[in-house]
Amino acid sequence: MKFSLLVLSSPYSRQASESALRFAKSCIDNGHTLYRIFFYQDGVQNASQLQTPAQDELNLHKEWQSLAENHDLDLVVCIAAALKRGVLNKEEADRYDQAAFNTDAPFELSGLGQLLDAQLQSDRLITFA
Amino acid sequence: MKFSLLVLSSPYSRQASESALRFAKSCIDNGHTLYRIFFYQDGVQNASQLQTPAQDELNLHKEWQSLAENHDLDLVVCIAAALKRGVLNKEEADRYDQAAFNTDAPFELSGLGQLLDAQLQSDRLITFA
Amino acid sequence: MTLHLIQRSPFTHQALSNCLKTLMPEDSILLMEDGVYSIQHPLLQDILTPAAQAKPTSIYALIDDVNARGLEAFNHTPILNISMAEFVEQCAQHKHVISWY
Amino acid sequence: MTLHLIQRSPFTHQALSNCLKTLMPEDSILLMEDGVYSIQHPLLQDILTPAAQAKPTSIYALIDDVNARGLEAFNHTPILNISMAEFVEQCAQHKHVISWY
Amino acid sequence: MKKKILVLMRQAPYGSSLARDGLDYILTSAAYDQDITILFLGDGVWQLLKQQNGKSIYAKTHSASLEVLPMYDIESLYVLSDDLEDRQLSLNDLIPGVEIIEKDEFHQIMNTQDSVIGF
Amino acid sequence: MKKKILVLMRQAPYGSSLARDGLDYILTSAAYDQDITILFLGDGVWQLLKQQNGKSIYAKTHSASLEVLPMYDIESLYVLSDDLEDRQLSLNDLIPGVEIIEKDEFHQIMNTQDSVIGF
Repeated sequence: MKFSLLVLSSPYSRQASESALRFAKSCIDNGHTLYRIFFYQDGVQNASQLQTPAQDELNLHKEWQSLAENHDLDLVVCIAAALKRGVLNKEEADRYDQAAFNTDAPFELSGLGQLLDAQLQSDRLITFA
Repeated sequence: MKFSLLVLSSPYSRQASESALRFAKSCIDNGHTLYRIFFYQDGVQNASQLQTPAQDELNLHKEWQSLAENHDLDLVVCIAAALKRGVLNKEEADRYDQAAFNTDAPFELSGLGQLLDAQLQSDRLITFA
Repeated sequence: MTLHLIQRSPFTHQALSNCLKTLMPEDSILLMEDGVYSIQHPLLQDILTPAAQAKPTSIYALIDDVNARGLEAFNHTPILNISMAEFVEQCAQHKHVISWY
Repeated sequence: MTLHLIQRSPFTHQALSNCLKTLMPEDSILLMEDGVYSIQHPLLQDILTPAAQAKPTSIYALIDDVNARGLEAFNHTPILNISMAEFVEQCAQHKHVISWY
Repeated sequence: MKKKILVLMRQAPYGSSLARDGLDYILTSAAYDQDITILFLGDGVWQLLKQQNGKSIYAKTHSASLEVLPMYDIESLYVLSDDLEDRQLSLNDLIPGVEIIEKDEFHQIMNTQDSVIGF
Repeated sequence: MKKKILVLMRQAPYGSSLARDGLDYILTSAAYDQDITILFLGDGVWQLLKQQNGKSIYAKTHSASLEVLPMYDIESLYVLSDDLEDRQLSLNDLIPGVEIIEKDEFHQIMNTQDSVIGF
């Protein structure tokens, strides 16, 4: 079955990102397809590669990144939600004259149409808030 | 009277940061002293200079910055909460080998002792969550 | 002695309910952000009845938050609409200020 | 038909309460994150009584969240502790999945 | 691919951005020609209150933003009568175009949807 | 400057980081030799439940973290009897060292504090 996930909360503040990560791994382990993981509202902070947790803490950015690379996942970040919250890739940093960027592939910045597309193309969209 | 503020929520997601900003301005306008504004939990995202809101939206980082510069305010960000959430100044980015940084003066990264100090030195500590 | 800041809607969160469980006779309540929806909630209305207590709790609502939400016409005495400057003064006048969220 | 994911504590949030207000006869409920505290809340316990409904609502609790919080000894039939893999399967078996937060 | 999508709007405006985020999702979906029904549930009914004015708190006026919905052919806006009653509200307090339904009518709506999403 | 500080711990552990953040504040304040009293209020009482084990959800076990409090000379841990009753809990369900109080005892504690902070 084809799943997509919607992540709405910031990592390290609420459990939602970790629950979504565990759900995603379980989908894969059980032979389901993950069509897309869409990050919206505070969920966009999952895409920040500047996350620097303590040694004994999970690094959510790295976890998503390695899961995406191992399983060819589509990680899409809502661009409007990301820009205002300071989550930018190189292209957006250049466009808005910002001195630095803090996200990169496999995270992709795109519009809410990608959330709708995920909903239309997947059998189930599961929200983690 | 001497006030300090504790900000716990991320800008653009909850009203707390804007309420704190308006409270801070009102303190100043009414002749009170602002001893410190301490950013903790998701509140640390107020310090991100990569915030790129739409033209007609408030830029919280810039608002805090200009308030601090005009009134010599002390803006302190909990360093442990900031690091894990990807809010780093140049010094921390260098220390942890991160490719970029996204906060700078007047925001200062420091420990929770600065929250306790604010509580001990101020007549009132007001929390915005 | 304590000013309680209610920062969440009582229809969604237990912030107001938890506050009321520990309220002391000299305390005051200030409704702000989504907390201003409390003016339509029975929990708050109950403590406004004269019979509810000997010395009525002072209740304030931040007028900017009331107006933003379209609640101007709903607010009524004895809930007092106050400005941000008056909010600051109320914080100064109470020994403790506790935020409920 | 719908699987409802309760993601907040019913003692702090109205997530469970709002969900129950719209619950349909064929629906199921899954408790996760702080939602697992629902097992100690009267709102959930009430719908577990046999008299409450003709076809009882299936109620699941995510075992990792139950165990993390020290609620293992509190959970009881008919609430079924399930694994993350079973959670995924339940999502697959219900037409709609709604998160309450 | 046109689908019937039910959107649950459950958050009060202003205190959190979720009311606004849900609306942005709705407008996007309508632009892609989906068949959208909206149920304002729980504190979501506060989004519909008349006389809002976000200016004093640096916010866009949410009820004004909702007024574009008919232009996107979204005309199915519902509230549950219980939610209005709990908040001591009547239809007169809300912006035009909202219909009050009972729980069983909600169930009929649910049964006809291809997809449901909640904010 | 040693002050009497009351910390209200009102959040359940794990779902949000605030329980952990509150504890970090407490340990810092204790290290600076403040006189700390803790009231676990509302869902905060869940922090005290025995048998927690955060491992399965990538989290530090919160009740284990609380066990360091006596080493910091923090021995005033209170819960309100109403909060326990609401959650169908008894003192046996909680880690050792917690005292049950009534509302009027809470008021006496409040009256002796220099400062109050809530998480």
